[in-house]
Amino acid sequence: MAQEITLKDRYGYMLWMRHFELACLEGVPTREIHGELHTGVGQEAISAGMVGFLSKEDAMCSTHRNHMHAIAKGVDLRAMLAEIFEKSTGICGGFGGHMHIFDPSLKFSATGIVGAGVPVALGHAYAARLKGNQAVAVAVVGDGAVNTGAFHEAMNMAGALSLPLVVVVENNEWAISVPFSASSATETIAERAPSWRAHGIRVNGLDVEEVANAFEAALARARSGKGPSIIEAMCYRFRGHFEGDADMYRSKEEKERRRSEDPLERTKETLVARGLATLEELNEIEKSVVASISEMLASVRKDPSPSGADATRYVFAE
Amino acid sequence: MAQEITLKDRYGYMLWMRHFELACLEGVPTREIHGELHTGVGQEAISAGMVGFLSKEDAMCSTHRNHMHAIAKGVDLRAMLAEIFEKSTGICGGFGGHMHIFDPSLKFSATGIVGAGVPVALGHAYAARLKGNQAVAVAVVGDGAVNTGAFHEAMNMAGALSLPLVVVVENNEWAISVPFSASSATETIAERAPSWRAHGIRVNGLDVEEVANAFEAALARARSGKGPSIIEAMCYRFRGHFEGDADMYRSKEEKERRRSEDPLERTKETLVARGLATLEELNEIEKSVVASISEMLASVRKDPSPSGADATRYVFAE
Amino acid sequence: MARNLNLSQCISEALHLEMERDPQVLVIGEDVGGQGGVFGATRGLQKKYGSGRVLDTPISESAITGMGVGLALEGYRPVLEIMFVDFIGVCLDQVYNAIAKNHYMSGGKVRMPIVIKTAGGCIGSGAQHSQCLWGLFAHLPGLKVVAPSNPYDAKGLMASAVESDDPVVFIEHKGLLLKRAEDFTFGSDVPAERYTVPIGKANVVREGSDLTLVTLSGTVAPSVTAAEEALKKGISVEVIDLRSVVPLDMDTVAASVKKTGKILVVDEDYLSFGLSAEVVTRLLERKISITSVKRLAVPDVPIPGALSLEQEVVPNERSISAAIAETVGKA
Amino acid sequence: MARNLNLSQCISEALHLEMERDPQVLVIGEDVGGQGGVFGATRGLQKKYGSGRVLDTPISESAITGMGVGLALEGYRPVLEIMFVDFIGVCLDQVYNAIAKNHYMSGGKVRMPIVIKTAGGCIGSGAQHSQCLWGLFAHLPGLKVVAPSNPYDAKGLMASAVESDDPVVFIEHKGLLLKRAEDFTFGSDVPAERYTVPIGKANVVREGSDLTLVTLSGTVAPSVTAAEEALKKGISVEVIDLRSVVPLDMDTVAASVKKTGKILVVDEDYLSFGLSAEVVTRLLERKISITSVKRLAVPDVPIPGALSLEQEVVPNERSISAAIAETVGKA
Ligand SMILES: Cc1ncc(C[n+]2csc(CCOP(=O)(O)OP(=O)(O)O)c2C)c(N)n1
Ligand SMILES: Cc1ncc(C[n+]2csc(CCOP(=O)(O)OP(=O)(O)O)c2C)c(N)n1
Ligand SMILES: [Mg+2]
Ligand SMILES: [Mg+2]
Repeated sequence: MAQEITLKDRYGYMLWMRHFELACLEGVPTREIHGELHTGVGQEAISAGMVGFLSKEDAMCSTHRNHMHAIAKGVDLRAMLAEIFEKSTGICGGFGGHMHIFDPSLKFSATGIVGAGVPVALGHAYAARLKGNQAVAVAVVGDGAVNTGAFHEAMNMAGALSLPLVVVVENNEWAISVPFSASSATETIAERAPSWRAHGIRVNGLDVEEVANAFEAALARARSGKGPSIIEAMCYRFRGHFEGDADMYRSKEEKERRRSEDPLERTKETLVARGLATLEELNEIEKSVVASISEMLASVRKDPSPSGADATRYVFAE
Repeated sequence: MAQEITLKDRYGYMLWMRHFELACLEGVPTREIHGELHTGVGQEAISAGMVGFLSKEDAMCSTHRNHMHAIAKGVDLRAMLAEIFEKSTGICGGFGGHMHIFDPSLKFSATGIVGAGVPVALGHAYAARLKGNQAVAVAVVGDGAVNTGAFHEAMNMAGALSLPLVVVVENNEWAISVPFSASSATETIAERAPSWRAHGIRVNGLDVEEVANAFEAALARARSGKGPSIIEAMCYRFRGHFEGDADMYRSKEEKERRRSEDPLERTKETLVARGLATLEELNEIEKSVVASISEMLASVRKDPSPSGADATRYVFAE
Repeated sequence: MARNLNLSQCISEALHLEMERDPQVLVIGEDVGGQGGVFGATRGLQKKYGSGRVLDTPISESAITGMGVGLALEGYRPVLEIMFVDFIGVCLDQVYNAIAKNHYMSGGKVRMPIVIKTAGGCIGSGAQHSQCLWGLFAHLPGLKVVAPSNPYDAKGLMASAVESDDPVVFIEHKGLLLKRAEDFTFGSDVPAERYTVPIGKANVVREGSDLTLVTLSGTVAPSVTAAEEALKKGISVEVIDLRSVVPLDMDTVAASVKKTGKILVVDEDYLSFGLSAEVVTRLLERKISITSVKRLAVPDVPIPGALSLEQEVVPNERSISAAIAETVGKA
Repeated sequence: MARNLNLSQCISEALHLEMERDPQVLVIGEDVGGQGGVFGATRGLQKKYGSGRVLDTPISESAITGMGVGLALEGYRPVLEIMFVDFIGVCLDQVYNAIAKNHYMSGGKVRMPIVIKTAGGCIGSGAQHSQCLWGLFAHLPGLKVVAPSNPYDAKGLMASAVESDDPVVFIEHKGLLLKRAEDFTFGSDVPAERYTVPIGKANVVREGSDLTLVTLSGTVAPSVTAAEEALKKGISVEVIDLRSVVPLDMDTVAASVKKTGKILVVDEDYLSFGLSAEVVTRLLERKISITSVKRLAVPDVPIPGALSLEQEVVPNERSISAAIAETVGKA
């Protein structure tokens, strides 16, 4: 499957991801989105690097910062955008909100509790073992999640049972205001992997190809029964932790410097440098993505809000 | 301090520990102890190896199987025995029970929740940092506790802050009926230490000198600001998980073989072989320990039960 | 054919039947496999259904409950054992933030047919090994909360719990788990075949006209005994075994209180902010007239270690008898 | 001198004063140091008292709460921040099995002067970021549970919490934390000096004669507004701000209901097995005659994501007004 995804394709996905997030931002000042919003702007290369390797049978468990992971897994963009904009047409009918994207048909789910997705992924990985199929469970987490108890418990069991679990850690070096370096006993996350009998690798999370290669290798390892992997993808969150975050804990200098290393620009340059596309061509692609998303947003905005009368449904199945 | 403790002294402590546990056993069939009882019979060399290195300023956080750890820390035997026998003269007035031995004057505490003592020890270790003194916090846990989230969270913080925390893991190869080998991703616990920037060592927990040496080194490391250590002491629990445990999960053959490796016998033989004591001398010591404990038990048995009228005290301090 | 079975046998029998009936049923937890549970309530399952479907885990309750979520998302029906309910504090997050809410948060898209099987109640062992905590689970929306009082109910309620599409917290009282079959005065004649006892339907264990005594789990038997004693003093006590805290069968309770006018709730869980106040308040909301109300529960103290203290705070036959007398004004 | 301060300023001011007064006071949690708290409620503390006493931690709530226990055993008075109360499920064990019980289990030997400082309440963000959960803590013995409704109380109650020898769960409503000083209609005139507001004493925010409305935290202000509206319709509502769930000031509530005969509990926490039933039942136990009773709370559903759904289940001015009318029989 992976062979079909070219670097240009990945760039296209990155554009969709970036502009999807930018569309979400529009809902904040208008209060169409009335709660917290966490976007992944700047971290696109990691999700785009995961595109194309996973089937419907593979699971993905994500976080509070989940939109781009969902796009990588193939979740319907419009239904997700509608959920984020609190519409009854949302993928969860508006019951979830942006931190709770569920798509059971794709085995995609998310949680707002840091670290809590990893044990859920463990369950998917164990299901693959029970079913005896080739499925893999992917958990995507931030660097902060590695220090939670849930992470350790799940990784240990995955290691002990040699389960097909791949954990992608988006190490953006910050957990809200607390720097990774101050909260981790080790300098890297990858080096911790052996303590869970996992394979660990640190990659440049701005380099979509490096991510794709590591992800492909980890999946192969998992599918062949060799057990869990941790991919630590270094990156930087371009915006505040959530929209509205004053983000005073990161220096202006740091933010400017790191934002200048834009994974989209980087990929674009590579494509042009390798002669795989012209700048004009890529700009055209971007224009069309922008147009599509803006159309989608306009359409979503016309959707109805969920009916208050339904608010007490779905507590119990019966 | 440590220099003053001879091997013969340690053997004496092992005798106290063994016979203390045997005294506790007497309370089970009589229902003087009406709840669960977990003894450490067979694991004496680990606790005896810790004797003599800790001051009042050093803390110790223990588990459901805590009696021998408390003896190592210097907790008053009679008050502890009285607590276990549910007497008002108990160290907690009978409010705690055998899993909840508290001696604040020695900074000794215990918990019945597996893994939960390690974060408490972290707090003591952080107190040492704040006070700028040389104190160390010791957490004693079983092999099963290493797989809890609490263990990971506490170890990571200890490593990140380079705190004076020494974790002694009594690896008796079983967590109730689940073998260590089936529940740990790694073959040893010691090898996991680097993932928490800790020093890790596996020792023969039947060899009191090996334990003492490792413990001394770990304390020195901690006191000099070099951060946490994990001492994995291999041992075997001679009795069921608790009194009443049918213990069918361990084969008769295994139990017999492992029980034949008695740390007390081993130490006795060493003492005699090295000419540090005669067999007669050691038997005399044992006799006097047995007599003292039996006297203590007889006396404790005469103590009153706590008064029911007090049962609603101590919920709040004010 | 009915046999004399104890509670743990009934639980394991129910699980055997469910695992046989439905290959999606799994049992996961500490000591559930090789040992068959520390109370024997999962005995024989691993031998019969293999270590894949009956998994012994490390002491990692967050992993156990979290993997239950993933397995439910995969179409399985996991029975997750938390050895003692006291330990739920290390993994409550997965229970109330995921298992209880995923159905709702997904707008009905996913189901969480999970049983949290656990042991509660006091048999000695102090503050961290003696709690009931059903009031805690009941406060959190999305969880059904079941606590059987006898072998017959245990088997039938467990069958219902496993076949339910909703998460069920299933609390087995340790005292009942250790009670011999012949010591049960009711509910130990247990059919061999599968049957269900519906979740949410209370059981009038003993009819009476002067006082409604509402209880469940370990305090049903002493309540019945106390009711028998009370009758000797001319007090006729109706004893209702709730069987579940969520749903709470207020129809049965209300019908009884309509008759007796007096309510006594006997609860081995903590007194305040729990079951007893909820029962009383719902009666009031139904405008049932009550002439006397009393709650007997653990008086908002941790369970002490020593027996002499424990007996003072955990409801037992003696304190139930006293409470009955008080409620009818004959103390 | 009284200044116009908002809630987060008051909390941080209280912590400044406590840290100055008592060198044993520590503040530990995620983002409490460098950032001064995600709501600014610990602003300036680390700069003033250093990163030893004001510690930014990894996302490790079990470590945070557990180390609080160890620090309390060392004589410190740790203020532990759990960013949102919703996250308590990952570390409830240390809170209820150690912090709440160590004093009791040690027979009074050790004290746990710990504040669990956390943010609760709904401001959007769905089922895992909008809960109150004071009913959960209140069910567990050994914890005091405080939730202020205005800046003045927040400052004084935090001072009391820190100086208390008992563990206190201190729940700051997110809506109040984000409210501007000038938008508070009461309690925003705050003295600069240290003062305490005692824990366990309710506040009659508004006197009235027809109906007793009992509430706390974020629903006090809308209750007062609804009471003002009700007066226009000739309904005189007494509004009581409980300030704390444990202890529950039933003297104040009972005195009021004696006068009005009608009780409405407004609770942003889940309806069942929580605060509202406890208040009602304790009134009954005190034999206060009640002619009308109503509970308005989150109707045992998770908090939904979309605003249109959320408004349906979280008490607000509109639903409080309707409940007032219903309780006095004018719906
Ligand atoms: C258990 C838990 N603790 C705290 C929080 C609050 N919180 C939400 S996101 C976050 C930081 C997460 O950092 P990281 O894992 O690095 O992910 P990032 O936001 O950087 O993508 C925190 C502390 C939470 N949601 N869950
Ligand atoms: C969090 C938690 N889970 C489960 C238990 C039940 N339990 C008590 S002791 C024990 C086994 C502990 O094994 P280990 O840590 O190896 O100590 P050992 O008993 O072998 O000394 C278990 C599962 C508990 N007390 N706490
Ligand atoms: Mg991060
Ligand atoms: Mg062990």
